[in-house]
Amino acid sequence: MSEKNGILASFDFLDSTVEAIEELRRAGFKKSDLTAYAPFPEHHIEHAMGYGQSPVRVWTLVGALTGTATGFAFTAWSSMDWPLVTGGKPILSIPAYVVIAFELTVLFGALSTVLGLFINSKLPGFKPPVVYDPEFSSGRFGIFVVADGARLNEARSILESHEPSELREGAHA
Amino acid sequence: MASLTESQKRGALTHPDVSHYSEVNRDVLAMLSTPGKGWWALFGIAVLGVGLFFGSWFYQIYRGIGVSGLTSPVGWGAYITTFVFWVGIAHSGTLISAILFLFRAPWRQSVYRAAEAMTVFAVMTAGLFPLIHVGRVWNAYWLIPYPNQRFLWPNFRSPLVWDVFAVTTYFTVSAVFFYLGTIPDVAAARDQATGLRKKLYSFLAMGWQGTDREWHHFGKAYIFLAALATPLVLSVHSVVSWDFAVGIVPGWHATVFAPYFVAGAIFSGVAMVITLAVPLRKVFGLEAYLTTKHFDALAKLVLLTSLIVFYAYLTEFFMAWYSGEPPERQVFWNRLFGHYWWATWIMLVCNGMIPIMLWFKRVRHSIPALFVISIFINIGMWFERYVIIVTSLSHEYEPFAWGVYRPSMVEMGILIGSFCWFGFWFLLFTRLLPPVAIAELKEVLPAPRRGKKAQEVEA
Amino acid sequence: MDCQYCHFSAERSVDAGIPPVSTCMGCHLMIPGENQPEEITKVREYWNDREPIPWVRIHKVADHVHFPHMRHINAGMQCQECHGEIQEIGVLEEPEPTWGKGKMGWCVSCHVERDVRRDCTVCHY
Amino acid sequence: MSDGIKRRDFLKVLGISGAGAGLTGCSTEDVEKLIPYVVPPEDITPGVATWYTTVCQECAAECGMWVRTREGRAVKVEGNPSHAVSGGALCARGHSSIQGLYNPDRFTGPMRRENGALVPMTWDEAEAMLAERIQGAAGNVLLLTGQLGPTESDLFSRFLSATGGRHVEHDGLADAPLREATRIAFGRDVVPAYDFESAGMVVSFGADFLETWISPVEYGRGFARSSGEDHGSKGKFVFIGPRLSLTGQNADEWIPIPTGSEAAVALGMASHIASRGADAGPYSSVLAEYTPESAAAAAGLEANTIRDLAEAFAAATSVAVGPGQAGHHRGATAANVAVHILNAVAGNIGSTVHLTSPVQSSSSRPYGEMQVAIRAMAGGDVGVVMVRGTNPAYSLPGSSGFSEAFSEVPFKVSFASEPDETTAMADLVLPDRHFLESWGDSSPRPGVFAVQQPVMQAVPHFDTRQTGDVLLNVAARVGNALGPASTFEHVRSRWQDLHARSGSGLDFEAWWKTALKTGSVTVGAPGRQEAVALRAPDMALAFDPPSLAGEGDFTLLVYPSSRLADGRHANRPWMQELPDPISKLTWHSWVEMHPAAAEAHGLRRGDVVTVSSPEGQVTLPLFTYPGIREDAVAIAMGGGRNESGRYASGNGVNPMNLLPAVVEQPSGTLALVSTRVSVAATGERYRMATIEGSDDQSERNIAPAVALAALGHAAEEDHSEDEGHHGLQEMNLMGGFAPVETEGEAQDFPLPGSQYGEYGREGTPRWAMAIDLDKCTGCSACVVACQSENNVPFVGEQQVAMGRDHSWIRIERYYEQVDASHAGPVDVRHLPMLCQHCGNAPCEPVCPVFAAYHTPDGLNAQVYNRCVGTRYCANNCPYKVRVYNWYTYTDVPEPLQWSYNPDVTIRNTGVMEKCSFCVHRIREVQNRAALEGGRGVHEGEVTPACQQSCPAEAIVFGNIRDPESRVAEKAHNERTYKVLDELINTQPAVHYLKKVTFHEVESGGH
Repeated sequence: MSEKNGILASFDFLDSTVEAIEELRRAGFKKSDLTAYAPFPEHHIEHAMGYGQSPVRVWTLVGALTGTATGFAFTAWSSMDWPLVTGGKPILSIPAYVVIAFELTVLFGALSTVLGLFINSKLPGFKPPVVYDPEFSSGRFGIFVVADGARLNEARSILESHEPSELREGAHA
Repeated sequence: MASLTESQKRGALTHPDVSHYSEVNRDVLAMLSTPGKGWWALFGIAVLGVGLFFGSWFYQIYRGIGVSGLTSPVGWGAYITTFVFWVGIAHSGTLISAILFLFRAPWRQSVYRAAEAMTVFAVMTAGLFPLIHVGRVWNAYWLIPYPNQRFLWPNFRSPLVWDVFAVTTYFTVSAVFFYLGTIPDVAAARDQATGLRKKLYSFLAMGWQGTDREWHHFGKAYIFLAALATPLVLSVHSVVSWDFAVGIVPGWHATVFAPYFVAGAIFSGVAMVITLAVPLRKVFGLEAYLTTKHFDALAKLVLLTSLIVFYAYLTEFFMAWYSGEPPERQVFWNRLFGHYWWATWIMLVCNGMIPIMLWFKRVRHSIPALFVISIFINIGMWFERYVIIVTSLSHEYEPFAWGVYRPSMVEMGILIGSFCWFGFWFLLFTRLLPPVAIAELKEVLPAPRRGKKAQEVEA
Repeated sequence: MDCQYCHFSAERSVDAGIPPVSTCMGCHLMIPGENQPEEITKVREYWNDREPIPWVRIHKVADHVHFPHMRHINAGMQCQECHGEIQEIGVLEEPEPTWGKGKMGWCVSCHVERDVRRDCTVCHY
Repeated sequence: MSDGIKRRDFLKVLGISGAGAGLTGCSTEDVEKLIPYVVPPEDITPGVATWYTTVCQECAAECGMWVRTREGRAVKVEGNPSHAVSGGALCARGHSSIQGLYNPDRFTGPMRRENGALVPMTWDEAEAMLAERIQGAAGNVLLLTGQLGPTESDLFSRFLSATGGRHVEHDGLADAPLREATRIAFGRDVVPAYDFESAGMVVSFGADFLETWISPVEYGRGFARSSGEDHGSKGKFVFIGPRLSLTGQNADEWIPIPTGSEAAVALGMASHIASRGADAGPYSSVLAEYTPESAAAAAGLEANTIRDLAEAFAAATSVAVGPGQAGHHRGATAANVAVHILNAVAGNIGSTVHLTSPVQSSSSRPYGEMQVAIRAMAGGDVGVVMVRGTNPAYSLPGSSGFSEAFSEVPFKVSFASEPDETTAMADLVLPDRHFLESWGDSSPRPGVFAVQQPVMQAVPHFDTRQTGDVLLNVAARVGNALGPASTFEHVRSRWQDLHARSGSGLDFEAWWKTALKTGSVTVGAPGRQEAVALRAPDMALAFDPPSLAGEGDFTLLVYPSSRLADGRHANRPWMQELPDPISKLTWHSWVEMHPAAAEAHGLRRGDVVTVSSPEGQVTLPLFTYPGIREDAVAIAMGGGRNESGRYASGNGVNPMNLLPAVVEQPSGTLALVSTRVSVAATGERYRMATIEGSDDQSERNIAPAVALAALGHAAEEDHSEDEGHHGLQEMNLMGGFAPVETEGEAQDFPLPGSQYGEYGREGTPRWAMAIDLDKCTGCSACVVACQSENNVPFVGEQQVAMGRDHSWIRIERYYEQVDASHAGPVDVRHLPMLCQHCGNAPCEPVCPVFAAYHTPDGLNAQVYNRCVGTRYCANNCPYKVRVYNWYTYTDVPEPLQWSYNPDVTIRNTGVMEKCSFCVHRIREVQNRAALEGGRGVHEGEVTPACQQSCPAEAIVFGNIRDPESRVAEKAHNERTYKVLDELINTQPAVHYLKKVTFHEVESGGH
């Protein structure tokens, strides 16, 4: 991803952050131009950014179904491949295979969920960020706006109007 | 815009003396600072115990499984007992983190991280016991389905293969769940740490920044994982219980086993959470985060599960009598008055009688009392499995083949060692990862607001 | 020459049998041997000393495997199908049987191919 | 499997000479050397077993044997079907002879004693030394031997006539009183032969004819044939004696009389019969004196008990035997005479009691002559004493003074092949060959002759020489060559005479070869039996109960152990670990006491007690046994070997040390029941090495019985009980349940859902077994046969005490009705428990790796090399027949592993194992059938080791899918049931036939 210039504002207060985002959005800054920071999942911010449903759930569903299918298919196939009778039970002992199928459902579901999360939220990213406020993980909220020229000034003025505790310009990965 | 959410109000009440987010970071991350004498002492004991653990195990592998007290007809003993015990311990972790998360229980935030860690390490411990138990551990990998030149596959009708799948799945999922939850907090640690720790945390945090996108997907993923973990935790101990219930051994072959075992698992697990949380709270001064309210809630959970478990005991005995089958009756009579009567009575007293005290609020609010009770419950639950396994096997269908089993020193060494092995990892955890969930605690704290709005809140 | 001239019990026994010195001498009383006469003299020495030849075992299946030679010979199999082109090899140094070390799959695939019994107790008991 | 020993180690034995060295500790790593023959013996094919016939020398019965050898190595002994005595079966002790052959404690060569220690020497030196001493002894040579075959005794007597000296034949187990009584009563100096098979009623006055008395295998077969239920009829067996031996436990009725009152009871019966007109000849006066009333008084019984018994006895074709060794008290001969009188008045002489074809038996006055010898030795009249095949220093009471007298002799020679108490005092040891390595012959009956041929070269580890050959060489050295150069030649020459008498058309060589092949020949067998009349006694006989020495509360009963006999088999781990049929204890000794008596003395089972007599005391654990009178305690012989090998030394106690050296007159046998003892607790407890969990069935009906009266109309009941099998359902593929098309019969395997792949093939057999519990006597021959056949290891006392006994067959013993207080029915259930090869085997589905699974031909297979050792299968086996290798038990000292069967994989640590239905024998037969033009396997062609060895013919094995097969027929007998099948629907392949009782039992319960 190429470096984008922009401006980063740190806030001490949640409401000012939210209002700033809403105002920026009204000013026509695209969702993709904005990055909000928070120390915990803040649904006001998410709401302000206007998020819809996360695609992660699709990953979960597909993974889980794959697991179920694998569970049944594999157990059945391996039993037929070299048929050995145990305890006078049928070669295909479906009830027993349900357990395997269930466990694989959960396993595959969980793993693909994590995969989905990483891909969607572009993790892991080991490149150290240029503009980032360590306080974000502690108490502060933040907004980074991708902009330059006139738009940059406009963004700055909007942000300043919400009394940020800090304001920095820089590039962001 | 939005005033305080419900959970935040309650959070404010749960943690009255925490006023700002940064205090959370400060308090929690303070735990990661250089350990004191007490920690080193415990850690030293743990390391010795781990030595005992593997020492005994390797001795057994070298001499043969015969060094255990196991015999015919009692082919399963202390090892499987301890396996089930640890799997049970694991369960409360997932319960508290996943199930209570789905039910939005307000008090889980401060305990769930420790509980999850407990889950992961408990499963790690439990997972070793089947290996310790088998006579030819060097062939144990045959239980894993992998393509081989022999064209052989495991027998998917065997509960032991179910176990392999259930336990490995459980370990993977709970480990992932645990790790995922720590990422934002590790990031927090990263932002304050320096030097080697910084490198470590930067790696573990995987570049987490707390952006809106990250939080958005994180939240969803977390819910789905919780939703998957919930049935999983129920299935795992059900599968473990089927190791017995699928067998035809009188005293094992009962339909009640799955729910009975799950309840027992949660019972013992929550007790273990208390056992761990009390010292944790003391050592790290977490009184602000682990309040009597939390312990009260845990105690109530213990009480509930204790009642379920005790009911299951009664059901077992009743069904045995009601079945009218001589072998079935014999086994349960033998439990109460036979060679292993003492184990049975320890079980009944520790799991059935002692928890009755939790009906009283004063007991639930006295941390020392809870600590003592939780210890008794841990003992009682170990013996529950011992009773189920050993007494049943020792008095089966064939009277002429009845026999008794006495655990050997090696088995005792491995049992004690397993606790140290568990403690070893848990102690490391308290020093390396934030033992209390930073980010989630903040969810239940009042968000900082500007000027007048903030005052409105106070008013 | 025919393998079973020396490995005399292959067609009627589980074991193929190892030639007694007398069998060797049956021919080598007369034939000195062109390519490796010194080997032959060794054989003759054993014979004269009435000493058995300590053959080195190279082709063996694991101890828990029962391989009835006669069943396979009588099914019309050639020795080479398992032992490889053994008659071409002069002296076997490398103890590496065709079926590899404990390669059960090697046996199984053949049994599957020919649709003969492959339940475990055909070989393992 | 095992790194220690390999199944195919035998390949290295091919060149028998000196190849043994190659056997030690070989591991998979090092390159194996194959040692072929220089010149191959024409009759050996590698990988194919060769069988040789010979004669068992473990006891005086001399059963004919078949010995299975592989590549010149004996691996298993079995009964020779064409032999008159064994009839194809063999007892536990006979099977253990293999461990005598490969006993690691055998002497490695001739040795002489130098200041206490034995130092090796060459045979040449040894023989020279002996020759010199014998010359020095100037005729004062004493030869002590055990039972001898005809050729050997001829050879020995020749030797003694050449060198001068006396021969004393001493077999502690010989029933001399019986022989003496026969002489007195009938004027025939023989041991009669008893025909149990045609006896409709058997009365034993204490004779253990199923364990140790005269010819257990032969009598066991005969007894089983007569007493086993067949078409609603069944012979009755009444046991009269103070203690229920295994034989007694097989009785239908027990009359627990005090020791020594056998004579009174026998005479009481006889007099009742005589009073009905039977002729008692010269004994009428005696019978007039011993009325049922007086007998009843003497034995503490009801007179009617005796009358009823007498009438039943007179009515049936009956036989009375006894009192046997257990009744060797001061009045043993008189008691035997009394029993003869009883048989005579009942008209059994000539019908069931045969005097014209008597049993070949050892010397008449075993201990009497020994006493003379002891006096001679003590008096310094013996220059050289030679001991062979007997061990008086152990088997005689200390008070006999044998050891002291023996040590007086200037030069003591022992021909023992392994250490024993007598040899421990010897100056020269000339190790004899084991009977499987040496030549000899036997004549168990007049007219029946069998060759004892070496079945293999002498075990290379031991430089041994047959005693006969040694004596021949020595004789030659002293200048009196006896003629034959070797025992072999001597046997041949004597058999040439026999051939001459035989009137056989064959020339000698051919005749000799057939003799070797078949194992026995018949020359001049006596014709039909004629009745022999009683004859007036030539001496006074005291029929009254004999006096006992000592004061204690209990009569001490010393009896020969059914495992260790008189201690001669003590150094064989198989025998030590074989659970005693009565106590189910292994390795150590115990004293039996009635539970009530124990309670009265404040004792519990497992208490260590001290048993004291005037002669001495022994300390051993107490075993409470309801089958012994409250006024008696019993200790088996064979324990307390101190100078024996590693397996016997230090195990148990020797009861002989409690006995006074009393000679029973007139027979001159040692009285085994001659003292009273007191029993005192030591306060210690002993963890007894037992395999018994409980002797009570606890309502399980594991071994049900049916009353003879109930047979015939039990059918309807059985039918109603089959209901449980119907309505069986299995989950089907599409979900839901489908009825299972089976009634749980063995031949229905596999269920419809499993008929897939090889399991669907037509014409595959279903191997199954039927065991008739009415025939099974619990003798335990099958246990040892199985151990020998399947390389089942022994584990040692401590492991057995932990419950880790390893045998694949377990003879379960449940008490239903045992009452020592008065005469009444006795009901003890013996049940051989082995893998049931269930159609719905609970052990199989729980195995995670298919190590336990079902073969298409219906075997419950255990694949050792696949086993991971979770032990889940053992937990889930309701019959508890799976045994586990807690350690590597199969590493045994050289050369014991030579006895391993090359056809069966050797298991090592961490592996589960169990009865395989001798799958290797099945495969062997299938291979043979395939070579013979792919024919099918005939009925009866496959015989598992247990069936093969069963003297009672109680076990039947075969393909149950073949409606013609015997097992299929047995499976549909009205007595047939399957253990626990109703409870857990395991559908076993092993069918049991209920024991049949004369008294009422709550029938079957099924």
